[in-house]
Parts: sequence; C-alpha cells; structure tokens
Amino acid sequence: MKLDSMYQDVILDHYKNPHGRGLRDGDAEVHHVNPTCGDEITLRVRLDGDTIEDVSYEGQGCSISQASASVLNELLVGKELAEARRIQETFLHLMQSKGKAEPDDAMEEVLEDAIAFAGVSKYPARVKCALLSWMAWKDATAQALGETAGGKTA
Amino acid sequence: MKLDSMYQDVILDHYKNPHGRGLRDGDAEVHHVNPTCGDEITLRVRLDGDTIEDVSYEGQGCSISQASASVLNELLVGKELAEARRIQETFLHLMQSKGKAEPDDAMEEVLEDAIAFAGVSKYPARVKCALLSWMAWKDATAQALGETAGGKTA
Amino acid sequence: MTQLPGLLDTEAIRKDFPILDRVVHDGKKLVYLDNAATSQKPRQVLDVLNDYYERSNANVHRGVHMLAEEATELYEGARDKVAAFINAPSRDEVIFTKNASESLNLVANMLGWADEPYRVDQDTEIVITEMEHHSNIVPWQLLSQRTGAKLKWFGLTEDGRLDLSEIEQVITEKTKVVSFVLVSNILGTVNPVEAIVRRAQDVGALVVIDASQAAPHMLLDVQALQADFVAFTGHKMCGPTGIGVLWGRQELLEDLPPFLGGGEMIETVSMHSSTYAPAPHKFEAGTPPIAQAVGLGAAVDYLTAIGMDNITRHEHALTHYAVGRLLEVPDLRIIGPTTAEERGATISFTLGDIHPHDVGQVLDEQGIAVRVGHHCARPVCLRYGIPATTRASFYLYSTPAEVDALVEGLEHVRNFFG
Amino acid sequence: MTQLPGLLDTEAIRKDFPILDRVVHDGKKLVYLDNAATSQKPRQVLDVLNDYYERSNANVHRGVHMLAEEATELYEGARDKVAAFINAPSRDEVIFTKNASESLNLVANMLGWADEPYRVDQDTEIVITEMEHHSNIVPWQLLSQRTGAKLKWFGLTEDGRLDLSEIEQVITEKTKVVSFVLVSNILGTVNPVEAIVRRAQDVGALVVIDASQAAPHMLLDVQALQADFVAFTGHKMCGPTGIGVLWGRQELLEDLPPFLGGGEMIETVSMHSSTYAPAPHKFEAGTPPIAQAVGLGAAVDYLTAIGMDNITRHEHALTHYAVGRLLEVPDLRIIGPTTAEERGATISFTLGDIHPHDVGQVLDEQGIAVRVGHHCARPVCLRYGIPATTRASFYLYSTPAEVDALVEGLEHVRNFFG
Ligand SMILES: Cc1ncc(COP(=O)(O)O)c(C=O)c1O
Ligand SMILES: Cc1ncc(COP(=O)(O)O)c(C=O)c1O
Repeated sequence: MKLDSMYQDVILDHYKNPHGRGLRDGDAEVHHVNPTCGDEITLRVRLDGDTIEDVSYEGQGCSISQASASVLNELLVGKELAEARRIQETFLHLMQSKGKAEPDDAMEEVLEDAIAFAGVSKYPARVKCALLSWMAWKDATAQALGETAGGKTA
Repeated sequence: MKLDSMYQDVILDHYKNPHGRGLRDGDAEVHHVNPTCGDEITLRVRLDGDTIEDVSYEGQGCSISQASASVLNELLVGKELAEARRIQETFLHLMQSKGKAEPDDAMEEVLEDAIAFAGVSKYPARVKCALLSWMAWKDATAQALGETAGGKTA
Repeated sequence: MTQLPGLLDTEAIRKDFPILDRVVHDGKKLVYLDNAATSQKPRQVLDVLNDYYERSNANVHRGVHMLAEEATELYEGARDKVAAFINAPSRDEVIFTKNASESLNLVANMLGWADEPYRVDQDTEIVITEMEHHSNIVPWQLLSQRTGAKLKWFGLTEDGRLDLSEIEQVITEKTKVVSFVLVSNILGTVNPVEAIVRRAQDVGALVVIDASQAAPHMLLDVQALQADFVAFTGHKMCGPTGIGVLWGRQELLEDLPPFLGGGEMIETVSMHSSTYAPAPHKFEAGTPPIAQAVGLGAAVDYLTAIGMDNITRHEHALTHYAVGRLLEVPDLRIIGPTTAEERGATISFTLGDIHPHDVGQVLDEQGIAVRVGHHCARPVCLRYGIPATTRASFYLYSTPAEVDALVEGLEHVRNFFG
Repeated sequence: MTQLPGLLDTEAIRKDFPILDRVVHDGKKLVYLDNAATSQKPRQVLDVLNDYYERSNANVHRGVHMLAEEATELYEGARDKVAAFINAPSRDEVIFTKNASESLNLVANMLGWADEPYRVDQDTEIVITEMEHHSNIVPWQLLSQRTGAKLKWFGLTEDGRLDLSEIEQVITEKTKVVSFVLVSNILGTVNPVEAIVRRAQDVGALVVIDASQAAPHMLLDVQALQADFVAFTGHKMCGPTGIGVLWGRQELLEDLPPFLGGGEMIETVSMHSSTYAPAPHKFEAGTPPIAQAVGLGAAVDYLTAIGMDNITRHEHALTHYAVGRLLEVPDLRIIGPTTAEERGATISFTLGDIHPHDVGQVLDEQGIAVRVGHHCARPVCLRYGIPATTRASFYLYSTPAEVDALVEGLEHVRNFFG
C-alpha cells in the first residue's frame, strides 16, 4: 500500500514515543505555525559554544509533524552546529524533492532515522508538516546566536 | 438593410435639423449623462399651469439621442402634462420592447414621428440613447412641479 | 443499497458531473465529501462557460457591436437569474464580486467610509459570532482596528449552537452592524435568523448574513430573512470559481459610498472629481467576472430545475443517516449538533487522538476526499479545545453508499493508527 | 492579400480561436477589432479550463486529498508561469486579483493604511497622468479624498504624448506615489518609463505601472521597468475573465498592510486578533479565482510559445499599415500618435462630425466590431475637445485584410451619413 511509504514504522514509533518532548531551559524560543493546517510548535534551543546542548519543544499537530520534531531532537542534540546545519539542509533537500530524490547510503548516513521521511516528500500538503520543527530550529538557532531580531515566520 | 430599421429617414432628418435646440428660460433644469457612452444632455422645462410651454436642451451625443430630443421637443411642446405623460410612457414602452412591440395605428397616433424609433428598440445599447432626453424631461418636469429635490440621475 | 426517504435520483444527477467518474490512487472511485470547501460543476455549467467564450466573448456594457451586446445580455441576464433565485425585490440589488470574502469586505468597507447614520466609528460596536468563517471575522477586525469600533461576539453552547442568552447585552444601542453566518461551515449549525434580526432591528443595527453555506443547499429568500446584506459565493453552488454575490437593500446601496474605484462604476470622470453610476454598477469596478457570472446563472438554473427544497430534503435525509452511522464509530466525537435538526450536511468530528491530518490522509488513500484542519474557523476549534477536525460535507449528488464508504474508511484509519 | 514584413502566420493562429469563425448579421464574417476591451481566447486556454473543472476541481491550499493537491499544484503552478512571464525575481511577488482594477485599488488601499514611510496622508502628493484609464484615476481620487493627499497629474501634448516638460514640478519631494499607464488604452501611446521612474526614485516615491495594455502585447520585464508595483488583467491577454495580477516588490509586500481580510490570507486567527500569512497569500482573501488563474497560466504558455517579440513585431507592422490607410480616409482624425513609433496597436479616431456611436453601429452591421465612447478615459476626450472616439485595436490574430475591411467600412459610414 502506497500509504506505507509515508507512514513508515520509524515515523509511527517516533509519533507514539516522542524523544525529548517538553519545554526545558533554552537560549532562544520560537513559535511556528503552519497556517494551512494549524500545526503549531514552540521550540527552544540551548547552545554550549558550538555544540547543541538541547532542543526542547511542545506542540500540536499530525503524526508527521510530531515525529519530525522527535527525530530532530534525537539527531541534533549533542551535535556541532556546522554538522547540524548540514543535516538540516540535507533534510530540506530531501523533503523538497517531490519524491524524486533517491535516498542513498551517503544520505542515510547523514539523516539516520530522518531518512524515513523520504516518502512524505511525495505529498506536498504534508511536506510543511515535516519541515515545521526544522524551520523552527533554524530560526531559534539564529536567534540564539543573535543573528536575527526574532519573531515568528510561517 | 437591417440598419435602415434603426436609422429611419425621420430620425436622420431630426438629427440633421433638430427642433428647438438651445437653452431658453425654464422652471427647472437637469443634466443627464449616459454613463455607458458619455452622451450628455442639459434640458429645461417651462410650464404654464398644466401646459408645457417649452422644452429647451443642449447636449452631445449620437444621432439617436439627438434626434430623440428633437422629436421630444416637437411632440411635447404645447401639450397638457397628462397627455405628455401618456406619450412618454408609450415611448418608454416601445423602447423597452426589444423590437417586439408591433407599432399599430393607435400607437402611431400617440407617438407621431417618435414611432420611427421602433427599430432602435432592437439594439439594447442604443435604447438608452433614445431614452436620454425623455428621462431628463420626466425628471425636469417633476422638479418644476416641486415633486423632487432635484439632482441628476443616469 | 440503503434507501432513505426524500433522496434525489443521484444516479441521474451524478451523470451531470464528469469529475465524479474520476478514479484516484490506483483504481479507487472518487468519493467526494469536501463540498463545503467547493462543489463540483455539472456539464450544464461547463457548456455555458465554453459557449460564452466560443461564441459571445466581449467586454460588457460599452459596446455597440454584436458580441458586446450578447455578452452584456448574458451577463445582465445572469443578474436577473440570481435576483430571482434569492427573491430579491430588484435586480439592481445584486452585486457581482469575486467571492463571498470580497462581498463581506465590501460591506465592512462601505460602513467604514459611510456618513451617518451608517458610519462605524469609535463610539459604535460591531457584533459577530464565534462560529464565523475567517472571511466574516477578519474584515470586521480590520474595520474595528481602523475605526476604533468595538468588536463583540456571541459565544457557542456545548452542542454547537449560538449562545443567545445574553443577546440584549451583546447587541446594544451602540451596535451598528450584526454580521453572522446562516449555516456554519464547520459545525453545520443552522442559526436562528429571526431572533437575531429582531433584536438588531430593535436597536437600529444593520444585519449582514453570510449565506455561503446556505445558498447552495436551501431556498434563500432575502426578503424573508429581513437582512440588509446577504453574501454568498458561486463555487460552492455548482458555479465557477471567481464569482461571488452581495445582495443589499436598494436604499442602502444608494446611500453608501463605493469601495473599489475604476471603469464601469462611474457616471462621469474628470481629473478633478468623479460621480458614480447607480447600484449595482457603483460596486463593480473594472471588467467584471463576466464568464463566471454567466456560469453562475447556469448553476442557478441547474439547481432550480432540481428544486432547492428537494436538495434540502435529500441532504437532510443523508445527514440523518450519516450522523447515525458516524456515532457508531468508536471514539468518534461530532463537533456540532449531533442530530440532523437545524443543521446542514456538513459534519465535523474528531477520532480519538488521531490527528485529523492523519485521518484525512488515510481516507484519501481510499479515494475518500474530506477536509481536515480548522476550516477557516479557528475560533471554533479553540472554543472546543481541539486543534482541528475532520469534516465530511455532502451535496445533491452524495449518496448513502458514500456515507458507508466514509464509515468503513474510518475503521481503516483506526486500525492503521491503532 | 497584403504582405507586410514581420507578420505572424495568422492563418494558423486564427484556427486556435473558435470565435473568429463566427458569422454575424446575416452572413458577415466577424472582424474583431475590439481587442483593447478584451481579447478572444484560444482553444488551448478553454481546454485547460475545462480539464480543470472536469478532472481536478477542488479548493486549494487546505486539502490533504488528491483533488485538493492537484488544484493547489495547478493554481500555484500558474503563479510560477506568470512570475516567469514578467521576469519577477520571486514567485511570491505575484498576487492574483480579479482584474487590473482590483490590483490598482489594492495598491491605493495598502498605501492609505500603511505606516511610515509609505503612508499617504494630507501632507503628501499622488501623481498620475491625464491619459489614465478610470481604473487608475478613481482609486487615487478616493485615496486623496479619504486621506487629504493632493492628487496631481501630467498633462498631454497635442500629439497624444505625456507632457513631461515640468516633471520636477509635478513629481516633488512630497510625492509618495506615481502611478501611470505603460500603454494607453485610448491613444495607443507607449510611455517613457525610464524618465518617470528616475525622477520618482530621486524623490523616493513609489512607482505603480498599469500594464494592462502592455502585458498582452510586449515582453514585460518588471525588473527592467524598475517599478515597485505592476498591474495587469488576464482577459486582455488570451486569459479568462475574472483574473488579474498585481506584482509588487517583496519587501513592500512584507511591510504593507493587508487589504481584504478572510480565509487564506491569515496565519492564525482568534476572536481577539489575527496575524497574516506571508505574501502573496496575505493579499488573496477567500477562495481565489482558481480556474481563472490556471487559465491565465495557459494563456501565458500560449503567448510565450508564439513569442512576445513576434507578437510586438506583428502588431507594429499592422499598426504602421493601419495608420497609413486610416489617414487616407477623408475627415478622419487620429487621436493619439499618427505614426507607428512608440505606440501600440490601438487606434482611436473621429470621423468628421459623425458621432462614434453611429460609426460603430454602421460598422457592426458589416460585421466589424470596434469600440466607441470614451473608453474609460474620459479626461482624454475632454483634453482633445471631443465627446468620444471610435477605437480599432488589433492583436496577434489580426490581419491586414481586417484593416482593409475597416477602411472600407468607414467609407460606407461616410456614405450613410453623408
Ligand atoms: C489601461 C487600462 N488600465 C486598466 C484597465 C482595467 O482593466 P480591468 O477592467 O480588467 O480591471 C484597462 C482595461 O479595461 C485598461 O485598458
Ligand atoms: C461560511 C463561509 N463564509 C465565507 C466563505 C468564504 O467564501 P469564499 O472563499 O468563496 O470567499 C466560506 C467558504 O470558504 C464559508 O464557508
């Protein structure tokens, strides 16, 4: 069944047992909304120099957006910023591929569990769900580093 | 040729040699515009009791609107108001008939030269041209009789 | 096949709608239950659109040539049809807009720029309800911000109805305008027009009715409603996209100022000043959606031929059946009235804690098209403490078999996320 | 058959336009010379419209079901096409409206409600020209009345061009916005964009260009124009009625306030306040003209395949020929430039003292469709002391034979009223 390509077991697992959910101390907080469906996330980043010490979050949304935040937490916490950015960009690229990017070993090595979202990229309405937490993380990190004035974007 | 049904000789004659054109003293003046084509008329009515003493006018417009004002002058000046209203209503009825009213002898007796406009009623865009001066006359008469506060309508 | 009293001959009707034959996702028959978002279009409407473009297309009102006369006659003929459809006292009270949202914004802007006694300003109040579509909230929020007028609203009861218990406190002598939805696009609720109109009239407030979800489904009689303005949208009632209607009482349309300026809406223009054409043209700046109005006229013909009362009866029977069947689904909670009384054929629900997005996705895979989200009525979701709903909405071509397909589909959803 | 250099293969092109085969008034072949009012539509556009409704019709943006995804992709795909057609730096700068008039009103309203530095108020000035279409006059008159800003304008020279001799006095440090037409719909004049834009930029004024009569006929490059806003309308460029475009610079669209409020344009709504989606959605309240945008996308494809430069060349050759032939007609006076240089394929004229209405009527009888009146540009008629003009306007399917038919027709008019 085609649906299984979106709802991979990995995704459903993260949805049912999310990693690192809940709001903890952070250097910056953002609130992002997906206006087309109302999914929301509040996300905080705590940095220790160039290292991501914590990404904590709270939100409501579908399995895809929730699982994606969970995977993000699992993947990024403990990483160096440069490495985290590479992961974020690779994930963005995959999600915008309209189901055309063939995940290879190299990509899988970078994305780990997040590779499971490859199937989601075939569903334009759901791509934004998968990206919600990642965009929030990017924004919060920029704020934590003092690069922007803050504020939310959709 | 079908056009001849609109451009009757009577109409072209009135167009080339208009009756009673020019502005003279009146009890009320109105200015009417046909917004769809820009035809304009300024028209004055002078009453003597129930009798129409004069209808004077100035304006710009196509042959139909100019000829119609000329016919109006010829027909209404000297008439009692009640009779004039009957003529106006008959003319209105004819013009709104979409070419379907068959002018009969009775109608012809009322409308005289104005019966020549029967063909115009087949051309929706021109009906307003033919009616411009008649609507102005109706409005000016109402004003002269103190029935309205004045002002222009289209 | 389930037989319900009052159903239309959907077998015949469905033949008019080419899209209903579509097959999606490897051979699944389309079950289109997203009619509150937009309806499908019968061949009769598409043919009229095509004919218009292939035979009579021209700009309206200003031409002496044959095509321009035909186009004008078709366009103005559509106005006659719509006027008759809503029992308007005069055809000149029917304004064509691009959608219901423009219609509602048009009223809000007219009132913001109006002279007394209509003017909305900082000493006045605007009343809406908590079940409005965003298109009947945001224009009033903008008007309130821009004029200083106070925005108030009726709240909702637990079972999805307007809470009118404090109507005298909500609608007061300060109220200039009361704007509310006739049939909710999320709850399905049909609102009690008379009670609200009576109170509004008592205090001299204007009444605006958002009939976007009513016009497609029931006989709309603007005189019986006793409103001052009624707005609705073509695409939900078998018409094309890009066309909406605002009906307004003639004397108001005469008194109120224009909104958009431009060609068609003027009487005479000089560089120094302009005067405006009488309504409806005063409110139709620029080349109107000509083909779309003509298409809406054809839609109105189509609906009238079937009979609005028959459509209402059909949908009522279907809603009764659907509510019953849905309530059999474990963990399913209907948001809105749980009977078919005083409600339209739009049913919102939640399914346990499965997010509506996921519900919709799994239904789609089975060919069942529903809408998920807040349905442009987010305050309703906030009110009931839910992030979103799944919404199934029916129309004249919907069948009991499609209700059954939905219920089966939901079972499948439950298994999938179980 | 007259052979002119640069003509398109009209024989092939005309086959795409079903209406051009129409026969009017007892066997006369239609000669459609009313393209400045609206263009005809090729089969390629009508097919796309039909396909949309028969296969993919759904409301956009909010659906997880297949039709909603298809409709959204088609609608947003049309935005991509339009963005490419006008060389927009970003697709998000393309706003779909219902027509050019709405686009221009949208800008005027944004500026009226804007904060500094954009706000138009009683200390500021608005500049337009005497050759504007009413749709680019009345919105600014309304804005001026409602804010107290002063409305100024460029006059016209005897030969139908903008009089820019006093540009420094017209556009001053007080000027907040300069709005002008790229190609006049009555005179045919192509205006010198650069000179105006340079002066406007010097004083920090925003520039709005009404490209309604340009987009159908020439390569439009919003970056080369250096304007801040560019408006045009779909129905004049082979697209459906009911669709217009406003292009605006991204940072302006971010900074400026919304105009119409409603569904689709919001980020999040509560009863107390709302936030707005980023552009272009911020300016697209309600269900957009979905099918019409998709149809406009198809029109853009059609025009691009033929090549905008080829269309310009075709029309230029035809205009050159038509101006020459018309000037042979006794008593004919062209209102506007009397050569084909810096002018479009729209030619207005008077014929002795025969009223244009009568000219148009007699031409119509011969199957020739022209427009008569003030063409929604009454100040131009006032300027040249005439009540109205007869206007012939050509497009990519127009032929030299049609010019000949017009000239013959005018001879007939002269005889008729002679
Ligand atoms: C120069 C110009 N500007 C604006 C418009 C208005 O376009 P629309 O009527 O489609 O709004 C037109 C055409 O009518 C035009 O020719
Ligand atoms: C109740 C209600 N009001 C207003 C609207 C707005 O209609 P449109 O999007 O056509 O402007 C809708 C539908 O979207 C609606 O359901």
